[in-house]
This record gives sequence, structure tokens and C-alpha cells, in this order.
Amino acid sequence: MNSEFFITPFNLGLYFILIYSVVRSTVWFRNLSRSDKLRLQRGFFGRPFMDSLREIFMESLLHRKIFRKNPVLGYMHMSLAFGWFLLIVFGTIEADFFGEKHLNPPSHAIFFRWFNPEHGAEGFARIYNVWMDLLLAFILSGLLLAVIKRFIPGMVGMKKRTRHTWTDRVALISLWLIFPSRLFAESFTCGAHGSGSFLTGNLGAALASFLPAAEIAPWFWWLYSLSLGIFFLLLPVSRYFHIPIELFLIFMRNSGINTGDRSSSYTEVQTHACSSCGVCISVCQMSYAAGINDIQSVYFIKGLRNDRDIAAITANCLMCGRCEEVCPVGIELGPMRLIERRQGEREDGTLRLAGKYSLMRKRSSIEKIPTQSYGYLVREEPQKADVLFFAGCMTHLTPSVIVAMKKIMESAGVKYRFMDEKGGVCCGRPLMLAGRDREARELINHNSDIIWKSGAQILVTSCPICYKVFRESYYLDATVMHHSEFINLLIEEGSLRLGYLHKKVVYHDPCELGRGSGIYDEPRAVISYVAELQQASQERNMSLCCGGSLGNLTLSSDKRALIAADAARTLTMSCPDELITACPLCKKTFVQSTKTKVSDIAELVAAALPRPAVKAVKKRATRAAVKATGNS
Amino acid sequence: MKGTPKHVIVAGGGVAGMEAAGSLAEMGYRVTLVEKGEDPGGHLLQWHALFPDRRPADEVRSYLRKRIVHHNISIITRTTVEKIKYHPGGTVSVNLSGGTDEKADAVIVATGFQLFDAHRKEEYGYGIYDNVITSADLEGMFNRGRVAKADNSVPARIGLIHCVGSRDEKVNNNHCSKVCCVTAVKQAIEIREMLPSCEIFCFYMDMRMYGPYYEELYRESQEIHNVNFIRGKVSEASVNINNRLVIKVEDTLAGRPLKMELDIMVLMVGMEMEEAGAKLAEASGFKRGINRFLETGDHHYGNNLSGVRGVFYAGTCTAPMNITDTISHARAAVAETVRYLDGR
Amino acid sequence: MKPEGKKRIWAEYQKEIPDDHFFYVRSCIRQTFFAGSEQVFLKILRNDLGKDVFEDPRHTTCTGIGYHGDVVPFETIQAVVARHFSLATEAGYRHIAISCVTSFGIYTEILETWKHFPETLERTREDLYKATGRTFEVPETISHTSDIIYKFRDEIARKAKYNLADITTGKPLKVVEHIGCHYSKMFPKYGVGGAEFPHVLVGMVESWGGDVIDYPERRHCCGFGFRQYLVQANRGYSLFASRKKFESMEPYQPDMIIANCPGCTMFMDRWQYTINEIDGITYGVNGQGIPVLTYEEVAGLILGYDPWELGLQYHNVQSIPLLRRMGIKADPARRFLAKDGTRLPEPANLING
Amino acid sequence: MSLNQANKFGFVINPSRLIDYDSSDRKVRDYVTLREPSFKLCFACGGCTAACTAGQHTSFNLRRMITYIRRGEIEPLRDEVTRCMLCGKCLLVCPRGVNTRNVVAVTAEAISKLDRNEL
Repeated sequence: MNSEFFITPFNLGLYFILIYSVVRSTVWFRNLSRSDKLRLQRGFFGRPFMDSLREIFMESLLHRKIFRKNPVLGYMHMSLAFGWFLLIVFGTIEADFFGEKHLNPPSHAIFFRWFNPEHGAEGFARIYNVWMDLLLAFILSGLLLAVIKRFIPGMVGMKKRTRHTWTDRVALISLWLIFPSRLFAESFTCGAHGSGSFLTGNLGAALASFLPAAEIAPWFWWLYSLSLGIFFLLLPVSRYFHIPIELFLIFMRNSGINTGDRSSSYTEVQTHACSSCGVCISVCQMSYAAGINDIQSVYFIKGLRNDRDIAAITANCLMCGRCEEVCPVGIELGPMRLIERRQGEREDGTLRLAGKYSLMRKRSSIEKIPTQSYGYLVREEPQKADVLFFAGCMTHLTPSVIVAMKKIMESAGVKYRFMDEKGGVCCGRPLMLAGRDREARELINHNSDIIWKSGAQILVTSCPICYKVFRESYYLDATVMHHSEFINLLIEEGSLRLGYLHKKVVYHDPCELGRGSGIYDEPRAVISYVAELQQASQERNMSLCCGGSLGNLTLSSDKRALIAADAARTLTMSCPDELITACPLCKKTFVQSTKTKVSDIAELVAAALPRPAVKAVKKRATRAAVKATGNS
Repeated sequence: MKGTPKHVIVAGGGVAGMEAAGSLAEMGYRVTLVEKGEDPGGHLLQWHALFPDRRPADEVRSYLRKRIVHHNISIITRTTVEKIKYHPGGTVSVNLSGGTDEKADAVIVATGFQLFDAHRKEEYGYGIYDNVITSADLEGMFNRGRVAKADNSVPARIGLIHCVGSRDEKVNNNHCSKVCCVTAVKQAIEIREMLPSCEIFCFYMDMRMYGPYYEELYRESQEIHNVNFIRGKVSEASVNINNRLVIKVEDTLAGRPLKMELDIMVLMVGMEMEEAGAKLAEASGFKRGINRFLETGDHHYGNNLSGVRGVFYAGTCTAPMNITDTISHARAAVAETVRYLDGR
Repeated sequence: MKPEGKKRIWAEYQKEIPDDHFFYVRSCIRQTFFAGSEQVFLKILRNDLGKDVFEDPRHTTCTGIGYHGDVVPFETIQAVVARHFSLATEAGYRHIAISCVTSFGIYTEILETWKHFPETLERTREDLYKATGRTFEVPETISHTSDIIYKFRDEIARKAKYNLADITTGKPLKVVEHIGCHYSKMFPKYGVGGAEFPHVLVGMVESWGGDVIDYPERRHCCGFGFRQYLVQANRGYSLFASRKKFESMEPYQPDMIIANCPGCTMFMDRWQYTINEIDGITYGVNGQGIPVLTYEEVAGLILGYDPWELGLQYHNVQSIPLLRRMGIKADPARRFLAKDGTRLPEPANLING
Repeated sequence: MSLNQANKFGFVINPSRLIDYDSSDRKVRDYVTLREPSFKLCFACGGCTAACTAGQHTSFNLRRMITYIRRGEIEPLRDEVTRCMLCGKCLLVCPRGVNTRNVVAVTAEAISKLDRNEL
């Protein structure tokens, strides 16, 4: 063959992307915090490394998670990723084994057929050829699905598709061209030389029968090389950058790095690891229940990547966490959004192409100017108590929950103090959800002071919103319990005598309690103890948001009502007698959107108390409870 | 009905009178409709569109006009009923202006209301300042298709003053005229639609959105039409050097006095007992309530009864009402009349 | 503005103002601060118009300041006013002419009370008799002195040597008229033209050739208010109210203010000085201040009385530029000379002084 | 006005309590309305204020705050708006579906922008 000049685009692209990746990952590493650097170093030489390799194989190549979620989509990803991986591996082996010499440059493996047009006529090489054709067919089948997905999303089971930038589009076209052009390049070459296997050989023969195959072949080799080269060159500025970046992410995550509460190399890596697959859109209630289709995590991440002003997107999210549960890449979408909410105003940086290649984004990281201050709060001197009950702001709007909790605790003989009986101070979580952590700290300090001074060993709250912040952001001596946990404890230790209600109920996991704090079993145990618990189609970690979420600052009340109605419909599909929740906000929201009776778990339990209330037998219940939960 | 048809005189050719006359004629009674103006139609003649659905007033007008085209109905215009008297034996005699007398078997009084004379609220300067108008004047502007200041320029800010002549001891009207709040909201929306850049302020004491779809209209005016509402009674108006109106009001929600310039101030004039009706009541010995409207036999179940045999009340001569209620009230008066005539 | 609208209202508020034979009662504030004003009223009525005005030196304050300051009870003030009526009855007069708006308000309030609660009249008769042995007749009419000048405004105009116009351009002067609150705001029917658009001063200004300014805060109180003024710490309210009026009339660049209440004249005049001291602002044409004159002073000026005899030099805002505009000659040398040639004390801090 | 002048007379000119609608400006109102259109719906029932967690401790009054924003009276809000805890209780009681929590957040934002001349 006279000219091998066509391999230049490929080489250019390949070496560019290799060097770029090394440089960029070095920059990221340098920008990691000290502790994260240590984690990463330790991880490199330990088990995390092996875990990462396994995960990379399972997720980045086989795409197991997507497979589970949606087999067609999974197959598409797998055929492209795993197929290409195999093609490279076996192509390299092929070049090494059948080529003129060992340790060829990569181009020799990629363009093997060009260099060895007659190869594979017989013997083992012939069988190997079948294998290589099979791999190519495998990839092409996935590509076909991708094309279909692009134009008819419904065909592959996708509800919504993502929208692309121009670099994405060019990269997409070049990606799509790679394998067809390889197919035609190989086929023409095979056709001209009478070689090739079932795919390339037959197609080549057919094409050569009416076309000058030898003349046409170089054009397709050019196209093949060009599309590869362009794809590699555009990789860092397109959504396909996620392919290499995901490897970093998996490794970092397995080393124990997490998002934390400010932007870092890790958030940067997560930003680029998003494959824009759009799974987050499909599960988003804002999308399918309220018809809002521009704020989902994929658009949020894309906005971050392109340095757009995404304040409106950032604020308009329920923070329910469903998308995070299904994200195949495992991006911590909730914390990422919260970090962004903490940001002050920023310019809409319409990144030019060069900017997109820059190694470390200079995203202004000004914290919001504090607007709130609570100097007016007067420090209290609380009375001592073993158990402190904090109803929470919202619970004061559902007094039945408070009454029920009082009944339950009195019936169990719990000696408690009602911390916010006369209206307390907010726990601070709503401020955090609004990106105002600094201001939240003032409230946290105020409440912490009261809790510490009370000497309480258990802090019980009826509100999952408070519960989450008490557990995560307060430094307390007391054990923090949601009332469902506390009731469960009372039942377990036998201080609560309860009857059985002949009712079928369904349980709704509040976001902050379930996904937010991992409390799934205790409420179920409590409910099962007093009533018949039915299963909901969406529960536990995929439980729906009621729509009332404080996580969303901007959602209008009518859109909330749509979400609530949809969630209530799903939950009451089995026609339960009651819809049980464990959050006053969920209760208030559901009451407006379903005819089914909505009760808090405490109300359900209070209804199962024997009447008239028996005098509490176990006066030492509190102490027992304290012992049982430990005293950390 | 057998024999010669019985004769009913309807005093007043407004909405109630027309509806009552039409209903009676339909049932075969001979009706004489006495109207003081040139044409029957009453206040509806001046109105452009009606709340809360904003349908053209013309549609209701033509319904009522058709209603009184009937061979049983004779119409006397430019005439008022001056005195009604029941004679033992069942005849009711009616003295008409111009000296003629009529005899009838029953009379329906539907003399209606009159709009509060805005001159009486001197502090608002109606008739003194160029751009102080009443809600009725504004309807006239709507009819002419243009809302403009006295100098024909386009207003940038219009204030609608609720409760002018209603709920105001100072003008001897303690009653609420009921329909002005929703009229103000309707007119505010209409102005916004004609002049999208014109700011509208409604100055109200209470928003009394008592009827179906009134509250919805109120909400719409805020949500879609950006009408502003300030709670407080305007105390006085004056003009500044640019001949713009300056009003003073307490913004009772802020708890502070407020001063604002307006291009046009619209006074939402209330409803009062009609003058000719009042004279008729005096001459005929009809009782009147503390609101000076005719007092009905029973507020709950005898709301069309006059206390005089053979005489029944219909419509706004008894109290302020909207058109819907007026028509219902007129039909009820007809039912009472028929019951009376049949029972004799 | 539609003048016919105002005329309609004026027609509704016409009161009976007698033609002659007045029993005159003075104003505490006015005879102290604007003594020339009281004097010129008597001169105009007696000399220019040839009317009979009777004054009894035994008449006292009406105690209105004490009444509004919550130190004089209503029964007491009724007895004091009844005594004045008794003096009038004794002298054979049935028409009271009151120089003070506060007194005028008190008189009207008492007369209305007696009308609606006749027992209070009987009680007052009893009180007065027990205290002084006097009896009285309720007077036939109550006129404020501005009502009387209003009644004779056209006659005065006919005798006028000057009018309210700029002598060089011939343009009418821009005049702000200000009515004392107690003149008509309590009982509009006792005031000429009512409360919203009072005509009493407007009529004078128009008859005498001036242009009346209708500015947004026309109806606003001058800020006097007894309790505001009597307590030093509260004077800020008073001052604030006056400033509000000045700011509202400022765009019209008025030449003068004419008022019918002693308190208003006094405060609108003196506060211009205080505001200047505090805020450094002087209102009026060329920042020369706005002279505040009583209606008698204005009447006196156009009838050709000597400004110094009217006592204009004892206003804080001096009228010299105004006099110049009107073409009235005033000898600066005689400004602070008494009739007998002795030198009067010269006030400090005069505006336009 | 200096203390000297105050002492000279023993009083000062009282500040105005008047809302002068034509001299106050409504940038904050426009900003809030644009970003949270439900702001327009408030009819001042005061439910939010009655439910308010912060209102139990301090003079924060959302109903009054909205009135002031509408009139363009920003001075009284400067301090007031900082007192809200954004707990969201008011959201649940508002009969008109006003997104009250965001009204406060956006107002706070608007005022801090106003102070930086960015409005």
C-alpha cells in the first residue's frame, strides 16, 4: 500500500487524548484536599483498587446497572462500551499475533485490515476473523439502537431524551461514523482482496461486484481515521468525556472520597462523569407528574459543565433523591445541588471551545452573602429531662400528631420534656436546603444549646426534616430518634401495650427519613405491629416524594399539587384503609390530594392504645430505652 | 284563566319590572308597564359589560326587550306611579303622573334604585376636579371605546374608590351596595385590557366578593391583570400643579398614611332608594327600612310582600342586588302576585 | 378644575351674616402677636364701612386653649361663653363677631350642644346665675370676623387703592388661602362655603384681584394643635405639619398666604423661621419666604393703610418684597417707630428683614 | 440635622410616616414579582404571620412585608427580612398558594442587590 498518511488524524486524536487525560488527572489530583489525596494514595495500593477494577468492568463496560433498569438501554451501552473494548483488546492481540512484528503502535491494531488486506484466509486466522466480525456486528447492533434512541426515544424504553450542545452533536456524529466506516473500509478492502469473514467478507464481495472496491477503500479508511481522530479531539468537550472520567470517579469513590459540602476536584470529576444517559429524567416526579422538563439532574450537571447560570435549575428541585438512587454512574446529585445552592450569584459563562478544554474550571466559589440573622433569639434555660421531644415547626400544623405522641409517651411512662411546646426555633434544615448553611448554623447553635443544657439522652422528633439535620449537622450527646424509631423501641422493650387495628394500611417513606436518613425498617416494624401493612409499588429507596418538599424553593403550589396527586394515586392503588406517613409535611400535602385517610404513624399507634389508657406500668421505660440505644 | 284576564300594573321598567311584566304576560295576565324614562331598560341601558363573566350588557338588554314584546303588555313611558291604593273589594287604584288614574287587580312595585350622587362626597371633588368620574361614567367611556382623561390624554394610573356612598354614615347610607366591589374588579380588568400600561389601584375597605365567580374574578385581576389593591378609605382628593389628582388614604395593612397621584379617579357609587319610588312609598304609606329601601313583609320568606293587599315588590326597590338576584326576585314577585290573584 | 363645581358647593353653604351692630370679641393670640390686625378690623368696619361695632372691656378669654389643653371642663367654658353672651345681652347686641377661630369653634360647639341637648343650656343658665347673678339670651347670629369682611368684600374692593396684583406686570398675585380647622371643619354649615372648599377667604382674594392657589395640602392643618404646641417636645409634630403644607404649595411659588385663624397665621409665619434654622430652607418666590397675612391686614393694605400701622413689621416673614410688587409705598425709616416717635424694639432673625 | 439645632429649640422636625407612592420606587417589587409571580396573589390575610416560627420570637411579619414591598417601602424591610428562618410553615397555611418561602428568599436577595446597586 502506497500511503499510510490517513492514519495521522487517528494518531493525533489518540495522543492528544492520552496526554490530555494524564495532565488533567494530575491537576485534579493536585487540587484534592490533603485527606482526599491520602485516601486516594491508600486506595491505590489496597483493596479499593481491585474493587474499582471490578466495578469498572461491571459498570463501565458491562453497564450492569443500566441493564437492570432497562435491558435495551443496557445492551446498547454494553455493546458499544464492552464491544469496543473487546475490539481494541482483540484487535491488539490480532496485530501482535498476526502482524509483522510485536509491540505495534495502536494504529496498526486499529487499521489492521488495511495493513494486512489478505489476512485471515484460512486456519486459526479465519476463525479469529469471524470473531472480529462478530465483535463489529455486536457494536453495530448497539449503534443501531443508539440511532433509534436518538430519533425515537420511546423505542428503547426511554421516556425523555436529553438535549445536546453542538460539540456533543459533532462528537456524536463522529462516534456514529466510526464503526460503519470501519465496516465499509474493511469490507471494501476485503472485497478488493477477496478476504474477510461473514460480515466484511460478504459485504465486501457484494460491494466489489459492482464498485471499484480498491479505489473506494482508502476513502473509508480516511473516514474511519478521521472520525476516530475527531472523536478523540472532541472528547474532553463533549458528553463522551464521561467514558474515561467515569474510571477516575469509580476509583476515587472506592477510595472513600465523597462530595462533602464544597466544590472540589471530586465534584469536577462527577460533573464530567455524567453520561447524560437521562435515567434521572425518567424517575423525576417533577417531569412525569408536573411536566417540568428542564431542571433534571442531567441538565443541572450539563449546566455546571458548561458554566451556565443555572440558579433557576438548581433551586427548582424537590431534593427527593430519587435520581441519585438510579444514577448508573453513582453521582451524588443531592450534595452537588446543595453545593451549588450555597453559591452566590454568578455570571452566565458561555464557555468558548477553548474554555471547555481548560484543565480546572475557575468556577467562582463565592458563598452567598448571608441575608438572615437571628441575633434576636433569647437563650433559654431548659428543664432537665432524659427524653426531649421536639415536634418541629411543621408538626405544629398537625396537632393530632403531637397529641398522639403525648398519648404514646404517657402510656409508655416516658418522662419527657416537650422542647418546642410553645413554638420552638427552626432546626436549620430548611435554610440548608435553601443553600444558607451559615445562617442555619445560628439556629443549630441555638437549639444545640438547649438540647445540651437539658441533659437529654434521647432526642425524639416527629419531623424527618429536623431528624436529618439533628443527626448530621448537630453535635449532640443525645441519641437522635425519629418518633417511628422511638415507638419501635418502646414496643421492643415492652413498655407500650398496643392492640391490633384491623386495618390495611400503606406506608409512605418520607424522603428525608428514607432516602435521606436510611430509616426504612423501623416504621414498617411499628406499623406491622398494629395493622396490616400493604406494599406500595414505589417504596423504600424508590419511594415517591409527596410534592410538599422544602427542598424546592420555587415550585408553584399547583405543580406541587400535581406531584402530590400522582404520588397519592400510586400509593393508594391497593385501596388501603389508611395512608400512613411519618412526616407532618407529607401528611399535610397528602391530605389535600387523596380521599384516603392520611395518618401519621404516631396517630396510628395512638389509635391502637388500649382505652381507657392504662396507667403506665413501666416507670423506668426511659432508662431502659436509654440503655437500649446506647449512649454515644 | 277564565273570563277577562286580570290586570296587573308594574311600576318601573327596569330589569325587575321587565322580567315581571314578561312573566305575567306569558301567563295570560294583562300587564301595564309604567316607565318614567324614554324606554324601558333601567340602569342596564348605561352599562357596557356585566360581572362576573363580563358578557356584554346588550345581551341581557335584548333578552329583556324580547320579554316585554307581548300582546298582553301595554307600556306607558315618561310616566311615574305616584300613588297606589287598595280598595276593599280587590281593586287597586293607581295614580299616574299627568293626572291619569288606572285600576288594576294587583300592582308590582319595581321602582329600582338610583346611583349615589357623587357630588355629595365633597372631599372627592366630583364635578370640581377634571378627572374624577363615577363608575357609571366609566361604563360610558367603555361604551364609547376609549378611556381617557378630560384633556383626552391617555391615563397612566387610575384609582378606583370603593364604597362611595355606601357604608358611610356621613352620607346617611349605612348599607352595603353589594355590587360595587365586583364592579370595580370588573372595570379594573377592562381598563387593563384597553390600556395595558395603565396602573390600576383599587382602594377598598373590605372586598365583598359574595357571588359565584366573584372571588375568582378578584383572583384573576391580581394574578393575570396585575391590579393593585390598597385597603383603606380615601379621605380626600386634590390636584397638584400638573393637574394630577392627589389622594390621601391610610394603607391600613401597612398602618401608615399613603399619598398617591392619579390620572383618573373612579368613584364606585353605591345604590340608594330611587327618588320617585321614595315619593310613591310616602304617598302610598309603604314602610321603609333603615336603609330607606322598601321594607318587605318578611325578610326571610316574604321578601316580595308589601304589607298592602294587592301590592308586591320586585327588585332593587327593596335592597341593592345584582341582575341575577333582581330577575329571580321579580319572578318571585310574579309568583306571589299570581298566588294572591288566584286565591281571591 | 371646574369652577362651576365649586360654585355649586358654595351655594349650598351660605350662612346668615348680619349687616350691622356687632358685639366684638377679641382673640388672645391675635391681640398679642398681631395687634394691628384687630385694630384695623375695627377701623375698617367703623370708619370705612360705617358700621356699629361694640366692644365690652369686661370680656375675657373664652378659655379655649385651656379647654383644648384638657384643663378647663366643658361646663366651665360654657359658663364663660354664657357670660360673654350676657355682656352682649346687657349691651343690647344680638350678633356676635368673633375674632378668633378657636373661640368661634367653641361658640359653635356650645350652640350646637345647646340645640341638641337643651338641658345643658338650662344647666349653663343656672351655673352662670349662681356664679355671677347674670342672665343671658342666646345670640341670633355667630359670625367670625372673616365672615364679616367676606360679606363686605366687594364694598372694600370698590374703595380699594391697590389690588392683589403685580403693579409692573398687572398679573394677579398667587395667594394661598388657609382656613383655621375650627372655622368650618367641625360644623361645615357655620363656615362660608363649607369645609371642603371654603369660600370665605377665596371670595376676598378673588374680589380683590388675586389668584387663589388650590394645592394638594390645602386642607391640611397648619400644625398648631394645642397639645402639640403646648408641650415643647411635641412641637416637632406641629413643625412637620407646617412643612408639609409649605412643600406642597412650593411648586406654585405663592406670593402670600392669607389666613383667618390667629394660630395658623402665627405658626405658619414663625415656623418658616424655625424650618430655616433647622433645615436651612426658605420657601416662596426667590427663597424670600412666604408672607403670612391676616385677612384684615390684606384688606387694610388694599384700602391703603400704612403697612407699619397694620403691624406687618412684627411678622417673622417680612412683606417688603410683596409690598414692592403690589406697589405699596412703605417708609423704611418709620418701620420701627411708634406714633410718638419712640423707637420700638427690633425683632431679630427676620426673613427678608 | 445636628444635635445643636435640636437643642436650640428642644425639638426637631418629626420624620414623615407617609408612604409617598410617587417618590418610592418599586424595583424590589418588580424583582420579586418576576422571580416569584405568586407574590401577586397575596390578599393579606395574615395566615403566614400567624403560623410564623420566627414571628413567635421577633417582629417578623410576612403579611406586612409583602405590603411594604408592594408600596416600595424598603427601609423597614432591611432588618425584618433577615429574621425569617425559611422553615416553610407559612407555605402550608397560605390560602392563595403564594410561594411564601421563596418570596422571602427572593426579597432578601433583592435587598442585598439593591444595596450593591445591582437592581
